[in-house]
Amino acid sequence: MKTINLTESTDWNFIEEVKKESGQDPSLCYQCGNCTAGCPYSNFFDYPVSQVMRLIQTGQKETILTSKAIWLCATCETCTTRCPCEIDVAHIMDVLRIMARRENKVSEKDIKTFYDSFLDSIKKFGRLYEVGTLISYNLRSGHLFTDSDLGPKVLAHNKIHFLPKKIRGSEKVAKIFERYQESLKKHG
Amino acid sequence: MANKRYAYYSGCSLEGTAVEYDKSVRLIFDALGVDYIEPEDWSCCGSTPAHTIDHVFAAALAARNLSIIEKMGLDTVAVPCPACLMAFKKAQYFMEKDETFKEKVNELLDEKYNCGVYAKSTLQVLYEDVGLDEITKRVTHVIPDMKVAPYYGCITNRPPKLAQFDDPENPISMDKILSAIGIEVCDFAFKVECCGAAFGVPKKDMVNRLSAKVISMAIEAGANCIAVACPLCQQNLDLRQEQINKTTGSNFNIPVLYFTQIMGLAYGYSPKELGLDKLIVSADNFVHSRLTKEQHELLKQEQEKGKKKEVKKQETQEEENP
Amino acid sequence: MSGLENKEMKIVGFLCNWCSYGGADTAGVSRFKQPTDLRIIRVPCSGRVNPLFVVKALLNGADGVLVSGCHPRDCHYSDGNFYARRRLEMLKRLLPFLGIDHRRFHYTWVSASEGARWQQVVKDFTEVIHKLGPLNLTREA
Amino acid sequence: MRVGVFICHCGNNIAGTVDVKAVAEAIRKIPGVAYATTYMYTCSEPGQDEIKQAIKDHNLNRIVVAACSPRMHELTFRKTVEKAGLNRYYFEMANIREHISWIGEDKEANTKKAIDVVKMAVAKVMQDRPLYSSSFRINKRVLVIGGGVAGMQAALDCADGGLEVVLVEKSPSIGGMMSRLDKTFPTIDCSICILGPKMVDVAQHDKIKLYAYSEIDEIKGYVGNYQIKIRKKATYVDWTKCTGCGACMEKCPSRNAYDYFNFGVAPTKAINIPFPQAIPKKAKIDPNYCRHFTKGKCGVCAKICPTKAINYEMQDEIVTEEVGAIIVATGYSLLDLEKLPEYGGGRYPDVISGIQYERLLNASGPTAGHILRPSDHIEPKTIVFVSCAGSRDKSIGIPYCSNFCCMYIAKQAILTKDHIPDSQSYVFYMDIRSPGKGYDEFTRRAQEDYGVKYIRGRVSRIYPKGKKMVVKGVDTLLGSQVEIEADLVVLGTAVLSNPDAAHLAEKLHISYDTFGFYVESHPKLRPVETNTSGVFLAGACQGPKDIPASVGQGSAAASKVLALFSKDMLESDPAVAKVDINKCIGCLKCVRTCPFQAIKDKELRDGRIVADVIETVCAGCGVCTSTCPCGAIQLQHFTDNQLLAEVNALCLA
Repeated sequence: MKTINLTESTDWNFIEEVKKESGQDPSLCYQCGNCTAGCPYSNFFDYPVSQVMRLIQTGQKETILTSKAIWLCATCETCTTRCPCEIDVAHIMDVLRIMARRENKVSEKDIKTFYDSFLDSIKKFGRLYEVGTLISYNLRSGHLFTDSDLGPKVLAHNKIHFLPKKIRGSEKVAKIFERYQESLKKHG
Repeated sequence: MANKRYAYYSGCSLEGTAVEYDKSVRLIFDALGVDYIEPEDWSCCGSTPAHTIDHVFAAALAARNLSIIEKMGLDTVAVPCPACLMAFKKAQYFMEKDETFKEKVNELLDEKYNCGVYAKSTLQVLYEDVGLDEITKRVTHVIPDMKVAPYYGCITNRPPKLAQFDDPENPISMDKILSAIGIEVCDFAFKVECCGAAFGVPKKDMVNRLSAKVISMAIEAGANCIAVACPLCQQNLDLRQEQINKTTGSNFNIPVLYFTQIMGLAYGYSPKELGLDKLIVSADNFVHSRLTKEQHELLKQEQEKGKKKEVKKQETQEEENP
Repeated sequence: MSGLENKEMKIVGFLCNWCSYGGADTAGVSRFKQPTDLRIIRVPCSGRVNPLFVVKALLNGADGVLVSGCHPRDCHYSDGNFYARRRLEMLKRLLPFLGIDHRRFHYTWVSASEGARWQQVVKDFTEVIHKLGPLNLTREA
Repeated sequence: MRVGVFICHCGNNIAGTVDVKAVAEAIRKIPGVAYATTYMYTCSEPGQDEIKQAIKDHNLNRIVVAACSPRMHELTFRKTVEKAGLNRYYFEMANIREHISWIGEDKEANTKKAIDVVKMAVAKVMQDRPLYSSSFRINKRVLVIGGGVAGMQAALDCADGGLEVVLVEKSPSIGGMMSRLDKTFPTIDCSICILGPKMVDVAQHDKIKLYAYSEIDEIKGYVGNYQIKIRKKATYVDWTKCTGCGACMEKCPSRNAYDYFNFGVAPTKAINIPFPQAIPKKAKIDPNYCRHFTKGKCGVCAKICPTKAINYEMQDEIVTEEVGAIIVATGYSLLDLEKLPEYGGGRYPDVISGIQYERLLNASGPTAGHILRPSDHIEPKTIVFVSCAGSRDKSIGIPYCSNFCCMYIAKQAILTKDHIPDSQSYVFYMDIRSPGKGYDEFTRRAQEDYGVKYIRGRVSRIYPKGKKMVVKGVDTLLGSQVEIEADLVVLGTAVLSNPDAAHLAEKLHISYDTFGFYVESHPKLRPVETNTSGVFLAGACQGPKDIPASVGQGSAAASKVLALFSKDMLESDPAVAKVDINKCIGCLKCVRTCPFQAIKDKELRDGRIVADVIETVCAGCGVCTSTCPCGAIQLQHFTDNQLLAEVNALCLA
């Protein structure tokens, strides 16, 4: 276990940033652990949710943004629902993911890749094209056979369209993506 | 009911892997006289992935649809998929709360959204707006063997601040609907426990383990079938059931139906109409054991007679041998 | 905080001794920071506040008047605050006839334990008065 | 007019953010102010001497002290000026601490505000008139509301001090929550063994008049002279005849009545005596369950009763008592399990509250002291205790700590091991709060000697799995989720105020906080007094507290009453309404609006009708003064002129 030098490593700006972007006050957390206790993903996290909250309180930016935990959170809202301090924990996790992306620190590449494939599909077609997303994910992630075992089942039950349904307004959706990119450039 | 018109936003999943949810919802809405119209040219709500990019951006993807609905002059959208529902509710919440946020979102849109649309889950529309009385009235069939575990999933009614419907820990709306159509509902403790959600693709093992727990608790509660209200839950529990069996060494074989499909069975629709053929774990046994109300009544009377006879027999026997 | 940097307004507060004055004390003990414009006059009960006091204050140079008593049903004197409510509500409706914006007068209820609520009341009312600006009787009439 | 003004630094409390010297300088310029100075701690003895000296040296006849809140030290300084020979009402306080120095950071703005506020006080003091108290006789009887341990202690101490006591208890027996407890921490004393004799003392004390199963209907009057209406609720049993033999209870056919005493752990009979040591030991019918009332026929108890005490026709009865002081000791209630849906919301029979567990432990409880879980009456082997079940939980509106759960959970865990040696107890906790004497040692003993496993973390969910209850929590020290398959779960449910606390407070004219707990006069220095003179507090009605603290407060409240009653006469507050008969037109609007019926009409010798104030009844609210159309009735010390002087000092400046 390494010693954390709180004098040097506390990133006060980070604490403020999380507070500002999430609209939540991490100092309200008194570390009861209820979020961790209820989190269905605790077993898969490198840092349980309550420790993520603690890491925010102590300004350990690098540790949090490079953690797997923030990406394995599925926003199931159990933590938010049960927090006795009324902190929207799931929303804070969302903000941490955004920050990790922004700073290029995403540890769970597969999940990010999946999300990116998902969003690409929306950008292209306006709606989610499930097969395309899966293929795109498999290609990008290098896990070529993810869920290929499901293929025959899905096919047999005629559950999926092989061709994407492109909506008429797909350019309008693409425009949302473009305008967002522009706004980023504008506001830095 | 007659006056109210809903926008019906089916969402992407209901066009693909969850097409049977879409089919059954439409059938039930028609059967119960819910007036709905699909917004033209709707697009994806943005779902979870968009929220990892930026909240304004995510809200914009959702608000594009809400704005289309607003332009149609409608104020309520019925949403079968909880992920879409939450995307709409979140966009609405932040846009209403924060004027600058709203402006930023509208900057990304062609058509401004003025926050005039309220999103309701299909479950909420049926439970609150249609009501249990109407739901019961339409019943034509009985499925005597079905014991269902109602599985709401994690975000159908959570967090309460956004969902504003039913209890976040022990929801009862689906229980009540299923009871109202004559189905036996099990006391299921894992109603709102997460199944693994959207991580099916990138984190298969994790999802399999979580889903396995949900299924085993349903079986523990005495259920022989699971009712769901979410396409992701359905996919994780049904489509992945064999994966689950492989990963966790279990031996599950329990059908997972959308609650609207079960309603359809009670309303006498054919398995084909309800898309029961899309289920991976077959629910055919329930179709086979299904009886019309009249048949069921006859059967019951016969059974009662049988019982009475037996009782009489016993009584006479007792009288004979005191 | 409005301080001297953006010209203080003249705000008079009539507070009942048992609840609201205590609430203001609680806010002080808890160090709940507030704008500095308000000057407090202690009265035994909000029912002691004669509407004429409010009118006099406004006519004589105050920009706003705040009256605060015990919550209804929690009055130290049984129902003094009910009398207050009736009179003050009437006053609120009459003020426009005197050429005074009715928002310059506000009455509310704050208990002795509600320090945070008192802070909010002061912040909100001070903000309202700052938005309205100094009372100019000829202009508002 | 020679006004003296004393501006207090209060150490740095005021001087830190107010330029007190500048205030003194500005005030000195006001015509009529003969002297103005600052002092480090004006309330200190030398500070008060300074005032007295200045009165003498500068021939001052009015005094203003600008310091803390008058609610803090107005009385102190009134005494000071009185000692220096001035009337005590020739004094005003300007609050420049709570209302200025502590809430504003801008020293310049604060100083300006302080000058204004002192100017207002100077204007007021110049209008002040000398007032003189009169004295009135007091009724030296005391009403104690609530017969729990705090109320009983207060009643016994008052009675032993020679006062007549009227004790009103809303349930059928005195004893309160303590009578339900099995043992008490940290000594493991048997609760009823130490409480029982006290209950008997109350019953047998010739100075205590007990009204059990009674409630306060109405309170009128003021310190020294209260008229109390007490509602004796219908018990349907004539208690003058009932001998407490219990024959009725044995034969009653209605077996499913809710047992309030046992918190519903098991049902009771529709006619019952709550527990063997009950005082008074009398039977009472619960009409919600009694077949005579629900079905219109039965009458078994009436037939069986050897003294013919049953009276189905009984009605509530109102009695009136006159007292001079009131001690409120109404105790607390507990959070309903329904408010905790993640813990089953009361749907699971084997998830119970701490007080219910006390009844399972207790030899006179429904299981005769054998720990048997409610669902199947099997002895549990794995027991999980969850502390803070609802406490410190903002999300359900209970942000405070319930004070004694940590301790009783440790006690219950210890007792569990005594009852079932092969059991294992777990305690989920966030912090162990055990600051009392011998308390921390006690929680350590639970862990060291009794092997109770303490797990630092909150429980997220409880759900059934077969015959077990799965407790899903976290061990934050391990940083890991934990699960325990328990046979029984005990929740340390949050302590709440009584559901009717606010209602009673309104009758008593005392304040209560957001949570319904009564507010004391000062959190440190006047912990059992209220702001209404003559009304005192004891026990958990003021906030969650354990037995020693409640008993301590019971005695403290009693000593306050004894001190109050040590005089035969009380001095009245002269700040009451006064009628100027020359101005009064006899409209008598004031008579109708006075909340205390303190104003009557009076015929003068010339036949004119005017209003007349009964000084001892007037409480000094001033509603009449604002009602009077011609300014004839004036509340002394808060007259129209005095208040307008303050308004003008500020506005016309």
